[in-house]
Amino acid sequence: MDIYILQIFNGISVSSIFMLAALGLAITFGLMKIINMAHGEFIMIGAYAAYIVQNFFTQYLPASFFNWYFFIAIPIAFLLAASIGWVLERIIICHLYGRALDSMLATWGVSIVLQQLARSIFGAPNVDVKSPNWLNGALLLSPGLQLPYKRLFIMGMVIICMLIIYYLMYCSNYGRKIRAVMQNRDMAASLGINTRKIDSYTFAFGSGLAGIAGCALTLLGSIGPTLGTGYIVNTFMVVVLGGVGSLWGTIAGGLLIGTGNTTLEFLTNTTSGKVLVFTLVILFLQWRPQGLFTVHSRSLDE
Amino acid sequence: MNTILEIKDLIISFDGFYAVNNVNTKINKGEIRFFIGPNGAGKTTLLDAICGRIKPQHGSIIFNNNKNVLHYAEHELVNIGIGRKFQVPSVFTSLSVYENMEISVVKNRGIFSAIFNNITKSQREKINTILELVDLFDYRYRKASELSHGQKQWLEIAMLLVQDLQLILLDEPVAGMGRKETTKTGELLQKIAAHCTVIVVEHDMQFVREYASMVTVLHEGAVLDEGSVNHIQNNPKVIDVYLGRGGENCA
Amino acid sequence: MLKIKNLQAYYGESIILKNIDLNVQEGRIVCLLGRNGVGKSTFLKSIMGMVCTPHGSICLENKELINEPTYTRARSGIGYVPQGRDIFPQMTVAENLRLGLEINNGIGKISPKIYELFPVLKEMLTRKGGNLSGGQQQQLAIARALVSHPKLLILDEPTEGIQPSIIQDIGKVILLLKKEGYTILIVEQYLEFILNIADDYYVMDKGEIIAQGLVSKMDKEEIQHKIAI
Amino acid sequence: MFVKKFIKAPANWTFLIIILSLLAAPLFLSVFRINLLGKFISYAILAIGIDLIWGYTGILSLGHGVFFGLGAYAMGMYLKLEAAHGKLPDFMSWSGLEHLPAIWAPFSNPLSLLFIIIIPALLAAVIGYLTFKNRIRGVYFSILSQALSLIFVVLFIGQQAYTGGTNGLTSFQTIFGLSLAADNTKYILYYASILFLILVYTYCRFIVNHRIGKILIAIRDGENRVRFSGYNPTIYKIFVYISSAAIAGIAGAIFVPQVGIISPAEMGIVPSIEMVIWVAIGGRGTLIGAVIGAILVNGLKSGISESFPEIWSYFLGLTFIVVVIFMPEGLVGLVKKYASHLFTWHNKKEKIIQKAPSIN
Amino acid sequence: MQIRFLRKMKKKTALAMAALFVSSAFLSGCAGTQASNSNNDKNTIKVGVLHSLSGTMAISEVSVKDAEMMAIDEINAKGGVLGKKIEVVTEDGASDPAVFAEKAKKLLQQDKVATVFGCWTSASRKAVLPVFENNHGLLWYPVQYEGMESSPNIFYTGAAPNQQIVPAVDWLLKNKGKKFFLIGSDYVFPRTANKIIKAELKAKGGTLVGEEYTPMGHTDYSTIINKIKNEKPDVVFNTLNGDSNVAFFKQLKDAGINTKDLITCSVSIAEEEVRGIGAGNMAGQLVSWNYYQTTDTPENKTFVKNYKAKYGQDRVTDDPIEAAYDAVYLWAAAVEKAGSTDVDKVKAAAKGLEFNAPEGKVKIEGENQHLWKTVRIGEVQADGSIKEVWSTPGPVRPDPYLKTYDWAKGLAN
Repeated sequence: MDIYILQIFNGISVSSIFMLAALGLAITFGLMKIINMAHGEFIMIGAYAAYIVQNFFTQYLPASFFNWYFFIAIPIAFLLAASIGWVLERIIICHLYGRALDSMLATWGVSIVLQQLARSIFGAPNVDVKSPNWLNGALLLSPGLQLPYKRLFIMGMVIICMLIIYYLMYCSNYGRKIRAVMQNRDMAASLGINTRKIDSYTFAFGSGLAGIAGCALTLLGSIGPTLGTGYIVNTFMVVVLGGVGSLWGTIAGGLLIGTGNTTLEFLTNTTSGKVLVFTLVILFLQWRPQGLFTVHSRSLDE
Repeated sequence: MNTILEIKDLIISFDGFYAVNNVNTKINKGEIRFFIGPNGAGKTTLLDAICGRIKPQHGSIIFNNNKNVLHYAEHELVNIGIGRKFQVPSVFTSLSVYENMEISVVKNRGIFSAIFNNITKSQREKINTILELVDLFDYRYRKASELSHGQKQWLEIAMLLVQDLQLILLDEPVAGMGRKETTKTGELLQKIAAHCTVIVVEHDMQFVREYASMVTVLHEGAVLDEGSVNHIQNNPKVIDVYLGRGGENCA
Repeated sequence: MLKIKNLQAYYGESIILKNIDLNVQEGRIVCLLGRNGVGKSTFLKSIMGMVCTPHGSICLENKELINEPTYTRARSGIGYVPQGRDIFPQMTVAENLRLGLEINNGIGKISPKIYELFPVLKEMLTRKGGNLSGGQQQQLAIARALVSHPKLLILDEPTEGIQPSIIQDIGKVILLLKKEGYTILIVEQYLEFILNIADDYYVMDKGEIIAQGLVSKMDKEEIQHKIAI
Repeated sequence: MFVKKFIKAPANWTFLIIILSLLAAPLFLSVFRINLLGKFISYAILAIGIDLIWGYTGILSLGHGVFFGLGAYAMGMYLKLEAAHGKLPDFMSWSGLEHLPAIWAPFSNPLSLLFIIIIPALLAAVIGYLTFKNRIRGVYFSILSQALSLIFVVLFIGQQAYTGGTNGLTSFQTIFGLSLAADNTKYILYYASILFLILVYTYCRFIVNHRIGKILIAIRDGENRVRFSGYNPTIYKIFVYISSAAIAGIAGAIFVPQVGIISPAEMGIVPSIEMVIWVAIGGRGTLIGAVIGAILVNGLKSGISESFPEIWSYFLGLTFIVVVIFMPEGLVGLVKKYASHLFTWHNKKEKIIQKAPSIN
Repeated sequence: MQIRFLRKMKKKTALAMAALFVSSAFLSGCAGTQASNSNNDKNTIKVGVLHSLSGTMAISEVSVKDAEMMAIDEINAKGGVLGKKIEVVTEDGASDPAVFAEKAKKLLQQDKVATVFGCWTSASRKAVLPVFENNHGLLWYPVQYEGMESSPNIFYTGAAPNQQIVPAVDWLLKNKGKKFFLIGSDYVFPRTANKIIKAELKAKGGTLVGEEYTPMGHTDYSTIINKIKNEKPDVVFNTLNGDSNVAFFKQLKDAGINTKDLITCSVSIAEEEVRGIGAGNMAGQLVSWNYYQTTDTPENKTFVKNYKAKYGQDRVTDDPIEAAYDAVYLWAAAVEKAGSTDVDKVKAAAKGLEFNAPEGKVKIEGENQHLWKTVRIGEVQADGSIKEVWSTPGPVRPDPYLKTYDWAKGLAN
């Protein structure tokens, strides 16, 4: 019995990781229609940010502080990824609005450069990010049923991130401006909104979310220059399956692909699980090309 | 029997909003029929339904007494004789004017014919005649993207003409045209009507007055009135919602 | 208040406006008449900086705007109600209204007067903008432009495609605004509507101003002929 | 008629020059470089196919590595069986197979080389039928095709006993009895590659010069208009997708004997995107641009990675960015523009209005 | 705006022209290098170093390249080989087998190098193997691998299965338990290794309770760990590669599995990888290799000291690094012995050649060109170092086809 409960937990946990990785994309791709192939590299930047913060703590601060480094690492990861995203938007992305397919190719170049940059700065081998002690261990429900704190923490982070995004997008001035710009750029500008500024902030925000995802992923996986490549197709599939431009879609897409992956992996094996999930997603999209949650948007259709 | 198109009990709704609500009308052969009405009255939606872009919830559209348009795929309509021009000129901008026509003139639209058959001499002559008609003959080797707005509109009309259609749907053909161009388009319409029936959605009342044989006024998805221009102009209800726009009474 | 000199405007490489001169004096309602497609909307867009304007000058209260981006123009006090209203369809009426405050950086409150002018909006605050009828959208668009108390209000065909009763309402609102000292520039092709509300008129054809004067002294027949639809 | 047309276009002249210089290349270059050039030619063939579907029809497929890989594997299976001399290929015995699997059996026959075209074409037909019929296009199609290449890579790696897993197929000895190691064979393969380049280019030129080419461009410019002109765009899209996939298969088959290996690494997402970028750099929608782009980019990649093995990825990445942003028409577009500046004295006024005035 | 647009266009074209220039310069550049690459000139001997410096495999291969460079520098500092300095041509395999093949051809045909040190993955080795055989080149391959191969043109300085996997399984069966769970990345080495292990388990009374493969770069092991928990094995034999190990061990620890209930033994994790995984996540787990940084020989002390001095105190040495280092010295010794860099002469001279490597004495087995190596099982310590817990009394004879093991009959065909 325990094994099945644990499997459900795993499914949700994997889903939460996909969601976290896809949230930033839901903004840059979903709202701005920029196919950012360098999204995975922003995840990587977030992971390295955690590494930098960790090293700072071990070198310059007393050991007792170490346990709390992660709370510093998350905002730093966000800020670092966001500022690099901002610069990128100002230099490169700004030329690519309305050229979705081109944006894909150009950001691919960006991704190559960022990977090599990471290799030059941090070296090719993986680096180690120690998780704080309070995240080690697991919530013991029964001897066979242990829910790792790290996974619970990531789930919590996803929920918090969603709430923040929801608040920002739907309850704040800033979000209103973003939505206005994305729905009707000219009209937004003639209401006094600086659309260029909104563009770059929005892209930076999306990149920053990827940074947070990267920071969280250090708890579970490796930290190296190619960290992001493993996530890129998955995250795109999450966004497309959910419906481009819909936050709910991203959640639903993440949940479907995540639980689908773990369930099929459990029933068959990892390779078949992966192949099956993607095949099913492709078939599903034949039936509903716009994804689960349809948002009427013109820019991607034609 | 000279009805070419009969619309029966047509209902189209999007998410509970009735864009077209129980429209009934008959269009006779050789007519130039205008659909007018304020924005959102359902004119373009109606055109979309006639050419198969939108599937209505209810009702039928009968072409030539026996063909229910709704049973055909969009690309099959040309074969039974219905063609459409869009509101925004949609010619193939990276092809030359002549190539645009070439694509339209061919009757066999299968892929093998497209690979192996070039157009025949008679088809070439036909293209030239029609290009002369719309004054684009001298531009035939230009890229369509280099044409002026009005010329693009004419090219699109020419592309319809060359297809030997029985019914042509035009969505705001004179929008964005100057008066001279508008007049020319109107004359063109009259020439076209000699061979086939034309349905036009238009705002420009002067244009409507000059060229319409019949006018259907749509309002909030339903037919408000139908008849000759004169008849329409004197209907107080029509004046109210459209022509007069009620300005006199303000203040 | 608004002085426009020698304005040219392009779409891509085609010239739409040739050397337009136009003045709007403070507290007056100015109307620009013209047929479909003569460049009226383009003219308003060029005031807002949405089209290419390589030549000319646009002065609002002696401040040159020609090189400013759209949002600074709006922020210097122009409230713009575009043709087709351009409501943000997926936002609620309240959100649409709040966006009007962006001209003041989103600070401030929506004065209750707005709801006095447009009582219908108050009932619909939580409805999605896209679900309103055309007339309601038009009212919302005007209200949105008014929440920031602009120095100059620009209306692009406020009567187009709108049912008569609401056109009357809008006409009343415009007159009310005039009483309060608002300066307004209206583009119309519908003569009857402006006869009762405007002070000055301009007539545009083919991207040029072909007639201008006081509405009170206007030869209605002649103008009607010029802008005949 | 066709010959006349062929001679007229400057693109074809350029192609002729490229072919002539490729033919003459063995006079100047070492066998190694010729071999390398042969690989680039296989890439050029692939790029022509991509240009047909992307440049002309506007469909961006990021899964062409799969078709390339399928063609290459078909060739590889044939070569592998030739090398095994009737025995079980080496990797199968490590993987525990005792008999030749049924899907391998036909490949002992040279006729099976037809599979190089048939398999990619069939796959393209199925996928194309589904996606195009359901009107999946633009970005959605690109992302789906990306998922496709991911699926195939995972599948090929997972079925080690049948595909050689990550190692792929390698250790070929002979092709039609000729030793692959011999210089002469390399020259023969090189010239065969050029022959196929000519064939594929001519095929695609034939397509784009005929009415179908115009219909493809029309689909790119306005699919709806095409539909209302009475054409069924789905069929045309499927056709061009199949053509492009078959061409990719041929390219893969040419690649294998010259490089000596095909592994899943050649069919993944990364190579698939790179293929598209060759076309972008050369100039899409020109065919000749695809040839130039593929040869130039790969030449650069080899050249720079030899000279600066540690930092060549920077060059690669930056080139992609610069080309996509600043030269959307690619090198060919650039040359065209300069050529028109040099050779024509068109007055500015001649440039006719591009966009419509606003519809008031 | 229009004017601005035109100005922009000019800038764009200027930029594009610059790009063109650069590219043509490079093209001519590589044609130029080709001309000068006639052969080893009088005072130097050219050797190739071929590893992935970019792509996913760069993680492991860069430090192996570093070790080779260090050995070459050391030899050059002592006067080189045959009185000539060694000149290195470095190439990037870019983690792509086809690129490896291309670069191998380039090194052999274009640069005419005397030998090549390189490769890591089986895929890259398999890709270059025909190139070396056809061009009669010489490759020194420094990584443990799945065996079943013995090319006359390759020297294998890493462990064959019987010098790593077979003794490890034997030891685990005796000391840790009979129930085995096999987990590996989905590629040739794990699949072949597991085939050997399964045969060995069958012969020696072990039981197999599970076997799982994950795609390269897989990052979520929760489901597999769940399966492991369910099967309750004594030993998880781990042949995962690269990044996946990090995810596996981090998640294994979180799942509340400790080394008392279940021990893992890994054959692809050395000190370098332990750093990436985090020593804390792996403390107490077992690994099997021929060399550790802690291996107690005088040669190793200087080797570790020099390596750290050259590349930084935070760097570590490990088995493949050491094997790569050995390879250069072995080649140099063979060349000195042969008095020539000719491949056949070097091969002949290499037969039976002995070398006091950091791992202790190694010897080239003439029959299959593998090394005699000492097998060591180690336990990962909390500080990231690996403590030897068991070792063979002396170097073990390499047996890539496992011909000397009865239970392995039929494995190699």
